[in-house]
Amino acid sequence: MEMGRDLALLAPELTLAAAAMLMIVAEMFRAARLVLAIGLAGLAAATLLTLPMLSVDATVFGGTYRIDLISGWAKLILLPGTALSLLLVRAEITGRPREGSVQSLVVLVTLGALMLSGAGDMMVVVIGVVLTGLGSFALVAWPRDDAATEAAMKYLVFGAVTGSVMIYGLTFWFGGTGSTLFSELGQLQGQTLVTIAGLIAIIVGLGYKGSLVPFHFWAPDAYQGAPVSIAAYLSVITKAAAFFAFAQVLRDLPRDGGWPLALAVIAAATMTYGYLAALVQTNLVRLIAYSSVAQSGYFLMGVVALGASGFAVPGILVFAAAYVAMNLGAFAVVLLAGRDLGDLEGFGRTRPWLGAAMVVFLLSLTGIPPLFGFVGKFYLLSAAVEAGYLWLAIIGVLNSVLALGVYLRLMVPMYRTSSTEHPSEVGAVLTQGTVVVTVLATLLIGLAAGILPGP
Amino acid sequence: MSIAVIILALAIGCYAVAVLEGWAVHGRLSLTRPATSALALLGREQILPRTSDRLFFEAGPVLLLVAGLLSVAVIPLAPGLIITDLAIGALFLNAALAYVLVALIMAGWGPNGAYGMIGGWRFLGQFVAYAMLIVMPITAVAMRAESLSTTQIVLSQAALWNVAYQPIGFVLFVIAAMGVAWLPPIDLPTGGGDLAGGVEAEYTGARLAVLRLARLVIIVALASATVTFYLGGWLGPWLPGWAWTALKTLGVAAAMLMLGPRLPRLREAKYLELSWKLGITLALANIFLVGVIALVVPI
Amino acid sequence: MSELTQYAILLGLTLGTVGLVLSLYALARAIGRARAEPAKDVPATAGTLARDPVWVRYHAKYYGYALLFLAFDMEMAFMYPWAVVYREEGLVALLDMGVFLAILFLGLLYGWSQGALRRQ
Amino acid sequence: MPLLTIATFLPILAGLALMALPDRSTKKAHTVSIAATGAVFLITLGIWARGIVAGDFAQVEEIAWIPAIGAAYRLGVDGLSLPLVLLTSLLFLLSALYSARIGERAASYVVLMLMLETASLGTFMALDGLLFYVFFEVSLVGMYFMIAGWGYEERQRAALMFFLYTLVGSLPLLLAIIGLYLGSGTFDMRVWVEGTTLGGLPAMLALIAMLVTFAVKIPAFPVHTWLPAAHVQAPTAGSVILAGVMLKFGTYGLMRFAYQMTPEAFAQAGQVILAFGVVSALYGAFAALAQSDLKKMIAYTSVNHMGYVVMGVAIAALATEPRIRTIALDGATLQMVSHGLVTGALFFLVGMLQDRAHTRGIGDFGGLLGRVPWLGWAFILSAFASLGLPGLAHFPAEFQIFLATLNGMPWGLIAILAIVVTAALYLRAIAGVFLGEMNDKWADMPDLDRREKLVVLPLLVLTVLIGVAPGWLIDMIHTTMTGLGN
Amino acid sequence: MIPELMIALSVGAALFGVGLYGALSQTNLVMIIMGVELILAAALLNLVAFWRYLHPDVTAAKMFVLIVMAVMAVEMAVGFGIAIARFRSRGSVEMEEARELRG
Repeated sequence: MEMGRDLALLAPELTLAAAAMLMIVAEMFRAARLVLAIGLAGLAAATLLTLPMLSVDATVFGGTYRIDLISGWAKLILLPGTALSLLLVRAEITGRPREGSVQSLVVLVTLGALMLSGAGDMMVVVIGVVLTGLGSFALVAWPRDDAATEAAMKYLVFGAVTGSVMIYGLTFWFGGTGSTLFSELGQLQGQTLVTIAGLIAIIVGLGYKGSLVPFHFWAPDAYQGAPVSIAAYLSVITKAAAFFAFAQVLRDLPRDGGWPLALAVIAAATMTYGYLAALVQTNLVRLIAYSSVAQSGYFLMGVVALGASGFAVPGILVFAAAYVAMNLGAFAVVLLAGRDLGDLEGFGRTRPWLGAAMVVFLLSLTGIPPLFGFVGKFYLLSAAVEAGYLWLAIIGVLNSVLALGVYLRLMVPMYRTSSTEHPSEVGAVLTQGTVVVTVLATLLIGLAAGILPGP
Repeated sequence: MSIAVIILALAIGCYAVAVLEGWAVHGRLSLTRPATSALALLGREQILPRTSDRLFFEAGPVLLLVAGLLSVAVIPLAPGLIITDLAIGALFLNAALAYVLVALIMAGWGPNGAYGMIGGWRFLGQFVAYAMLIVMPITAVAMRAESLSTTQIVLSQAALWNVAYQPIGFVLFVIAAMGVAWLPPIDLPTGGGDLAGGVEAEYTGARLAVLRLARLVIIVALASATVTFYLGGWLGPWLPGWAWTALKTLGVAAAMLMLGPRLPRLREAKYLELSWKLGITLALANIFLVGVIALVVPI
Repeated sequence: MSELTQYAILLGLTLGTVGLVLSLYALARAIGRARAEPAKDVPATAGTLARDPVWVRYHAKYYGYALLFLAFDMEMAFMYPWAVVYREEGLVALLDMGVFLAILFLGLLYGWSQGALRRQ
Repeated sequence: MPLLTIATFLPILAGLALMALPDRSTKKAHTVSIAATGAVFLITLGIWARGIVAGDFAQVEEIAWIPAIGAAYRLGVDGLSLPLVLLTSLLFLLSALYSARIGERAASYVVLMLMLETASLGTFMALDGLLFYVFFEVSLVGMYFMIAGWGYEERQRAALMFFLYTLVGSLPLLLAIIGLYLGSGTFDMRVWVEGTTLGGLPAMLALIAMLVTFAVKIPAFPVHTWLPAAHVQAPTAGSVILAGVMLKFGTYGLMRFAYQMTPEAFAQAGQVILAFGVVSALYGAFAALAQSDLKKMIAYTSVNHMGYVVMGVAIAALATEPRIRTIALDGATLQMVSHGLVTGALFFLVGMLQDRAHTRGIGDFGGLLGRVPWLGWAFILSAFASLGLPGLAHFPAEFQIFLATLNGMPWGLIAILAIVVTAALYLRAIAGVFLGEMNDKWADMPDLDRREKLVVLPLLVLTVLIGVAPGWLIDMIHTTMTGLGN
Repeated sequence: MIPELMIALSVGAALFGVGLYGALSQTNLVMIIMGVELILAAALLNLVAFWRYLHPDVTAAKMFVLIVMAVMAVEMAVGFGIAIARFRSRGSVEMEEARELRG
């Protein structure tokens, strides 16, 4: 039966949704540990359920939702990433009011992220954007102090405006094709104006989610105002999901609309601006925020090459996996070290292992082989070159130098002698566990890159 | 043709309700009283309060009247005797009633008076309380009728009136309807005792007359909606259809009017709490029950 | 009657209502006008004119409900189409909407447990 | 037995084991370091014993790595890489011996050294483009931390400069590798070295990218400016590794990548490359002449010697006769090995001098020969070798290069001028430091101890051996270069 | 092109313009959200117009309309939720006053 097949294919998503519901129930009884346990169990179960489905290429519910390479790997990337984020959240806000609510929201936002990465239909994209967006606003606002509400307010205003602009633009695609399915976008061939309207919409809406220049303004503020663990979560999960959605939407669009070039320009601007801005930051969270803006530019190189290079989709997936691991890890270290650049002073000497882990994350973010980040960047650069965007690849490569400048600003003080105390904090075990997992992923998956999808 | 008939019926109904209300409030049954007080209102001097928002002040009563009339427009008096038999009649009724809130807020805000303002905001709270209890029972009714057309809804009750089929929904709907028409004990916006008339406080003369007329129309509309949704509409033996509708409507209106003054007034917070904690739970249960029954018993 | 006609009638009804009100006002004016007196137009606030407009902030103590209401009311929009085809679809529809309503209800319970249904 | 793999990963595994040890005392760290590098040296001797074959890579070890994109773990050696592998393992062993006195964070130091050895051996033995790049970059990171952590006064700046320069330099190589990959669909360097992967404009673009990378690494004029800073600030062992091993990445890459993978483009650009080589050789010599800091002076002579290598490769590309090409390539490869031995020895000796005097200025010394004869004579021998005296290591190499130049592009012979300059500067340095009037400050300077002699002697012996009887080494190189020249 | 469609789209575009201008020029959070709602209204109008005049038999359009309406409502709910949190913390929901976070 059609319905049964659809539901079976959706098993990971349904599991996650059920877990989220149970988490909310547990939160009603203020059982924060139970909430966490349910969340982790649900994420683990959903991940396991995804494994046998990696080779499936199908759609469910009339083509509106895709179970394919992208959504399969997206689950493998986002679900463990979320699990690690839950640990960080737990470590940071144990015992504070509504801890369980935060945990549940995190899982719900991930559900939205999964919808984005499997979207085969405008409606699913809209729902995904809204689900990730609204949950994120609430997460950012959670501490309810001045900084958090300000961050949430900015995040919300940007999100609401870009989201609604996206919906408005998408209506033109519906007008042009007579269908809300992305698989019908081929019919736009020749309808230049309509194509452009929808494209601008998608770039605005998903570009905001992926914090591309010039829609990135919210990112540093939101990350700075939110709890560090939430910033870590948002910087990886919703961003990766945005690029999965880009891949899902644009891979069916005819390449003749000039959009690859437009996106290439945005990509170049994003990475350059992100690193330049990161160079002058003194707040550690803001610095990583800007650096993650720059990383978005690399993601976009894969998007630019969609349909023109076999490396495009694997590139986005591999880089996303790497990015989730290394950025989460870097944020976990920040959680232990402190939010200010000065807090890193001497950190590598007083906490040698954590310092070494941070170095690994930062080198991986720079793209130094054989770390995971390098593998991702390699795929993306290959995609850009193969798609004929050599200049973009060159800019990407040159920006690695800026990146190095940015990350050396963190690495160098870590090995300076200083008197800064680095007390071990509450929940440090969970955070350190996260660091261990992410650092292993960053180190080892780069070496065992054979398990990753190829072109 | 049917428009004229229904407007006429509505006018008679309004007058009858006015008489009933007089009876309920003053304890004296007087047939002329509404007419005289209407005339008196028209003859009285009209004061325009010092306000910079004249538009809201003027538009409030009119919008209220329009909302009432539009909701009546989708209620069938008898088979074929309906102003517009919309396919989405029940939804339209709901939508029209939503403007009651807008109109009352405008009327409360417009005159720049504290009592009116508080009355308007209170009604907003009241709206938040009753709105779901209008929508959810109607959904259950539509499930049985397989249509949102009010005519279809009446026809679906041929075998058994909805009042017996889904009694929970009926009770909830009536209570909510009393909220919509701010009938006692849920008359917060005009709250006799403490607000000096609330939203009505600044209205005088003809404007007050329009405001009161609009309220009568709304009461009739809600009573007839209750009849349509739960009491089988025009269905009934011996008498012609329109007569049944009229009788039932008056009966419901009388019940609503008589019931209210005998109960203690409900604070808005209490009303909110009751309708969300108890009301919505029951309404959801009602939908579920109707769903199960509709699958099991094909009537 | 086509749908367009139906809505035309409703529009006519609206305009007619406005006309009725205007003619009532005209009638009232015809019956007689009162002489203007100073300070008669003061709003009913114990006979004095408030120094500032009374359009001040009103503490909407029910905003917790209001936010929940926004969500709930919108979800009901999904229920109307479902209700209409409910009997055709049968058990599947019951299950679909059962899940939907269960989640909705869960939301209510959650809000309740977090104190959203409390006088703020 | 996969000797290549064992040799490559033994150091890093030893390093990891050291990190895992509960007791990471200085003594234990150095014991591990010496044992591991010694074992690796023996293993590379084993690789040498197994021999190489003409016209192909020998002892290839291959394991699937990222099958989806045709990248695999592939190692192998030929006449170009084997001498460099031997040089690497020897220099690391000697560095480990020399460093045994380092007490400051010895465990970390040792781990970094071992990581560098893995990276260096991997770079020379990799037969997979991606793998090559990985090792290439890892060496960069290792050296950065080495300079930043254990260098002298201005180490942070020098380290940063080194890192930025070489990273900027190495990134174009990544693009070239991507281009080669997209052109061939595999990362197998054995396919790439056939030289037919790319042609026309893409080949030229790839060549330019590779030349940028390797010119920085070599370093050739005008992108050499990081080298003096890095050398001066690096710890002694770091300088030795940097000069002896890591500069060879550049020349090795020049031959393996630029020359072999894009031969036509290389031939087209041959004159330009030759010019760069000549200018580098001359510039290095003159710049060294102007230095008063011994370490800096030796660093600049590296620019000079590496310039000869560039010349050799360029001549090989330009020459039409296979015989001359082979001679040029033989000479260039031999020059790499000689430079590694000689400059390694010089840096060790300067380091030892600095350990004693805490200064490196030529003017600060004088008449030391009588006080520290071992150190003095060793330095003089190395300096003579470095200036190309017949009978010492550089002579056969430079002779072959100039011979080929004479037959191929005679104008390139102006680089011989550099030899004269080098001779002058070394004589000046020897005179300034070891001859003349003795500075009383150094009256009680101790001579080389046993460990230091053990470090320097093998290098000196080899220097003489190659100068007198280079046959055993040239034969090995020649096995492969004959094929390349044709 | 069908004239009615053009009219509807023009009205939609006007709504969009007004909404976007409002969202970008207002400094009060509530007013910005109102601008956003106008943009969404424009989207709704577009959708309905396209459905009615170009693709009358595509049911997905109606579903899309419902979803957009849900988006409007939910976005507003969360927006006001955050506005309330902000108001409690700062006593104002002016964007101009939100200048604490900067680097």
